[in-house]
Amino acid sequence: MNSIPVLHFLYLSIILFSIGLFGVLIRKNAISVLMGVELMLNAVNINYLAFAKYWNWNTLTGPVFVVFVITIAAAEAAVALAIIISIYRQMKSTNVDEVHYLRG
Amino acid sequence: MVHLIANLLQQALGAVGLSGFAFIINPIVSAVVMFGGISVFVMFLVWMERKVSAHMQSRIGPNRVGVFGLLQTVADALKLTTKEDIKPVHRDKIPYYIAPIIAFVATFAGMIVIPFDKGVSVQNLNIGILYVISITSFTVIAILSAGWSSNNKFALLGGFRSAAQIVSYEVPLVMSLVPVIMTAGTLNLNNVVEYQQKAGYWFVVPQFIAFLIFITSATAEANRAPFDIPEAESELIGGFHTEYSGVKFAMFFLGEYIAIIVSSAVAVTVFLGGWLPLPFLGSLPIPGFAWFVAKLLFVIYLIMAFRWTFPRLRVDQLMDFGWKVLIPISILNILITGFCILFFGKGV
Amino acid sequence: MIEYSWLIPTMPALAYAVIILFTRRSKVLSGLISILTMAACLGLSVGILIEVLAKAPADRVISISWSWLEIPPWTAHVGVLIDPLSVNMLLVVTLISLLVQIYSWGYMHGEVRFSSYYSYLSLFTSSMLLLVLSNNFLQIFVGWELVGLCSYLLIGFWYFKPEAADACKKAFVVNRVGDMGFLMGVITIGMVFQTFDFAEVEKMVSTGVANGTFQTGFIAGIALLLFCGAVGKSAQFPLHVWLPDAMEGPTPVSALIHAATMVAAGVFMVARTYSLFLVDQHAMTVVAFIGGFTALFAASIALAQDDIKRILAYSTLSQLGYMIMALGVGGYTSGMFHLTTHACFKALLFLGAGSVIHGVHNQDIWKMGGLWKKMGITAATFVIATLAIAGIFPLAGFWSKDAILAAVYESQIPGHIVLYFAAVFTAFLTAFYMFRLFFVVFTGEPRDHHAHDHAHESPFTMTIPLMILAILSISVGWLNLPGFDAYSKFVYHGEFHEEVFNWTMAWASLLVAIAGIILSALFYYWKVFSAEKTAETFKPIYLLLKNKYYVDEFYGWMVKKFVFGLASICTWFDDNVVDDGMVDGSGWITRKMGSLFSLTQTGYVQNYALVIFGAVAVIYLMVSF
Amino acid sequence: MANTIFYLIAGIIICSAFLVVTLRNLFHCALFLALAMFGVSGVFLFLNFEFLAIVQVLIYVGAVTVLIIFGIMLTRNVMDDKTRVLNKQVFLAIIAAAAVMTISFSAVGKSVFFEGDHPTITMAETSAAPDPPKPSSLGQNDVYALGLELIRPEKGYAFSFEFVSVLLLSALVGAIVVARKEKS
Repeated sequence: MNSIPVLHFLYLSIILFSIGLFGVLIRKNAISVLMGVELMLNAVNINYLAFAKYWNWNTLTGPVFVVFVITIAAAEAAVALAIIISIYRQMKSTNVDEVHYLRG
Repeated sequence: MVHLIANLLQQALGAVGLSGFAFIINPIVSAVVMFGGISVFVMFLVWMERKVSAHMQSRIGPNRVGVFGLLQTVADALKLTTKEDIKPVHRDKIPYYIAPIIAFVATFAGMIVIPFDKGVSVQNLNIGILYVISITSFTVIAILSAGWSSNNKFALLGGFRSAAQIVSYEVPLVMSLVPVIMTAGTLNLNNVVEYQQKAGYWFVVPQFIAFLIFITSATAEANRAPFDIPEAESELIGGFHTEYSGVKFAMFFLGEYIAIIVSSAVAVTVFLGGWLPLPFLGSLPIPGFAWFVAKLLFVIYLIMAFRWTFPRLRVDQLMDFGWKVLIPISILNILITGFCILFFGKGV
Repeated sequence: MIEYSWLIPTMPALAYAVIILFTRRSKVLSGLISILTMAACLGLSVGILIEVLAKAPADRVISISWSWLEIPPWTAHVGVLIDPLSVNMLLVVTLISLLVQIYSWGYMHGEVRFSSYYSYLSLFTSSMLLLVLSNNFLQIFVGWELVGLCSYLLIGFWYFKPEAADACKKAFVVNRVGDMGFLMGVITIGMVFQTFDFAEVEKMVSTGVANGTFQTGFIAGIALLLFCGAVGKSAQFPLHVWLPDAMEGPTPVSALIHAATMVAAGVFMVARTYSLFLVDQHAMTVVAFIGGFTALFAASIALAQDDIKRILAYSTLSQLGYMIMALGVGGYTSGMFHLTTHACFKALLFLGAGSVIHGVHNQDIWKMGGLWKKMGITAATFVIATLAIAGIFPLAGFWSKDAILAAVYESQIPGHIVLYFAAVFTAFLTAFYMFRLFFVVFTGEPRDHHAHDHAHESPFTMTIPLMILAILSISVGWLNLPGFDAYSKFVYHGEFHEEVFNWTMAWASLLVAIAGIILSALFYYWKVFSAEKTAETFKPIYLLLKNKYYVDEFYGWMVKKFVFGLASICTWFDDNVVDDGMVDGSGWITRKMGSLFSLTQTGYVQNYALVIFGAVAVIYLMVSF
Repeated sequence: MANTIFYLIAGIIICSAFLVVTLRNLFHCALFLALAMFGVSGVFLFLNFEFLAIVQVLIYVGAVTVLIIFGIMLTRNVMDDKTRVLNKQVFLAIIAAAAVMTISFSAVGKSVFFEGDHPTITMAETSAAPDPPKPSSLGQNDVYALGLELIRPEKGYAFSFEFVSVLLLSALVGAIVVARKEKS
């Protein structure tokens, strides 16, 4: 058994989340943005499990939600990549800032 | 013997004041022992493959180096390690070097949960089956890296095909295991074998369709004939490892054989009763380990025989076969097994 | 039987649905379904009558309710109210309806939309029965509007004739005017009493008036609003104009809807809400005078009409006026009794007229004549009905009309003597114009030989209902023979009190009627006087009557002057203020705001994400400091 | 000493995550993403959720990363050109990400965990407790318990589970529909 404080898991989660957010905000390529989103989701999963472990022994809510997050992340990645490939076929580009049909 | 060496090393560590790291000694020793054993076994398998193919083609096969040509593989291995390492100039360095390592390590790591005899495995994981499946899925990344970083269109195409094939056939592979997991109620490979012992039958009997699907998918996963399109020499030179030579090629080669061993070992454990003796022969004084190896060799022989029995499939046929035949059948199998468990209890 | 009374309106509704949805292709099947359903309804009604008669007079009111929808503080119910009044109406409606449907089998023979016709008849009967059985104002309004719809559908049944299309629109629009008042009355009742139930409203009114919660004038106002509906539906002056035009519909429809049942709905509704009217004498006076005026007014118009169905239509107006007048002077029983007898003989008159039209394919009485020999049954039944409406002893009309005259004479309302003489004069006119019609159509020489040669007696599906109705026209009045008084003891409002039959008055009215008949015979049978010359002599009056007092023309002028003027003002307001100012203005504002806000829509997803997370940071700072 | 390994893994995760968002070569980014995911599964192991750790490897490394690599390779010709890989809002993004990180740290710092007086703050304290509130559902049979929790009809996540199944199916169909080529 180890004696890592729960705070350190939370710190790891926060840093990972911020890095993911940073990636989402700065990258031009849509696939990079998707990778940033995946990092953020992983940070969330760490949080869920850390709290499930340290805080709430009696329910399995945390792990259950991690299962859901992983499932939905997989679905999201599939759909997102399908969309990206479809956009690439249309515009020969996967840069997010070149796809702005919705500009006001 | 493993424990003896491990104990010695742990004491040595304690003597130099690093007893905190003692918990990593056991795995390292196990890994070293495993690596040695597996390497020798692979060399034997390469010889065996050549002999099997020669037999099926009415040839003699290797017969010059050593008795029955047994040392032929040793000679080949020596040749590989001493060859000049040819590297493409415009390669992508990091993936190029990492790929063979991942390919080898990922498959090798799958070995650690295989129970060779009752209670004899490096790690007795509760989720052993899942572990094997997930750890071997790393090979996809290795193959893609290799194909990508070689900066060679044949390598890239081979990598693509291979990755698509592995990802596709992983689905029926997992699904063919699900009925067994449902029936046995465990993901632990040891417990699966114990369940078969208790139940008095091997899973190959009620789940013969699942066994066939598993063997087929495992063959495809290992990129072996008749599913060897990614490496089809006559079409794509050597596939994703075209640009590899020397030790790096050896690692790919080793990885592929280990993949066959792991798949066959899982098949033996799950479907063929693992270390259990053959029916009516339980009273013979043969250790479980021997039974396991015998069954393993039988399954490997089956896979090798496939290679010289079936013609190679086309890419679209391959994908169709995976998605439109194997997956529906395995889903149906899961459904039927579920109904059986529901209506007749667990004793299916 | 009473517990199955909800089936009575339901079965024809189902028949309607079945015909419209499934059996429309088969004429025979559709007609049979409709007729058999109606026969079942009649049987059920008779059963209910027997059951009600078996009870003591105090227990004869049975109300069953089911909750329909709840909008606090109101709860709308659907229910049935079985009491002597509704049982009376049930019998009238189901019986006439059944006879008319049998008659229609022959009359509508060869009609392409035969099945639709029967489905409409079923729907009408269902709605009428819903109205009759209703125990609350909401349900009666629903039935009220549904019969209006059916009337519209059936008047316009031959929609390809422009007159029919115009007539059905006219009926619909004129009825809306009256229904507006009715709806306002119903809403007022809902708001004031928080309930729509007849019995509860009645109780609240009586206690409220007794302890001074409600002023009598207020209740009278509500009653008059409701009466507006009756004016529209029962075609009283000034909303009478739709009924004569409604004769464009098939003749059996005129008999059923525009003579016997639907137009009587107004009378029925007044009777149903009688306690509201009784509260204030002024309301009663208004009702009585409108009824009396309509009776005289319509009878005078009928003198100068040439169309057989229009004469009967004005006669209907006149008789409805009688009923309304009877209710207005407090003759509840006599009014309802006249409704019942009138339903029989007026249906008979219309069906007889239908038979004649079926024979000669014409509606102008001056193209008929001498049909007695050709159409024996029709003529015989027609003369019975004519005698009945003229009030000849001992036919049905004699007893009911005399009951009304007696009620008017003995009533307490101001000016009742005037009303009495108007009513007597109307009786005289009625006898005159009805026999004018009879003599012109059935006696004398044929005027149009082509039509005459073609004329033939109608098939038995048409003559059998005629004969049944003829028997009823003779005998229904005997229900109220002096001393027997079966009807008076059954249908009454409040406390039952014996009415002494006034023989003097009866003889007087009989004399008047006979005088009318003799005068008519002098003109049109013996031809002692010439009708043409008389018309020439009193030309202005004749033209006035011929053109129905120019009421339609007056309405047309009114609409042109005032409604169109108001409409043009509204159009100007709509064009300049609403369109240019408000609509375009709000569009302009929206567009400008949109172009302002669209600056934030950069189209770059990452901008949005940046703003979201920046906002999270800002909100956190705001919350924590 | 196990702690050392945790901090080593955490360092690997953070470094590779940073490389994922900053490297120019998308393929390298994907490889480091796989490494980061693998590290996260190691963190799961530290939290004793073996099953989820394996699932993490299976889904993220075996499926999602492979998918992303496929995506990269299918759209590759925009990757090696000399255009900027970062967009124009880098400066603002740095501020926003730093702000989010700072406020998260400060929020955690204000929470009860920072006080260190909660009985379940560290695992060591939990195991040192006389009767740890560790239910039998975790540990030996955590897969079984998790499965039960997912499909238990009363107060479980059965509906969400079915809903996620439908979501997966629709994502499958949707992805195929979106990505397939129009038949010419």
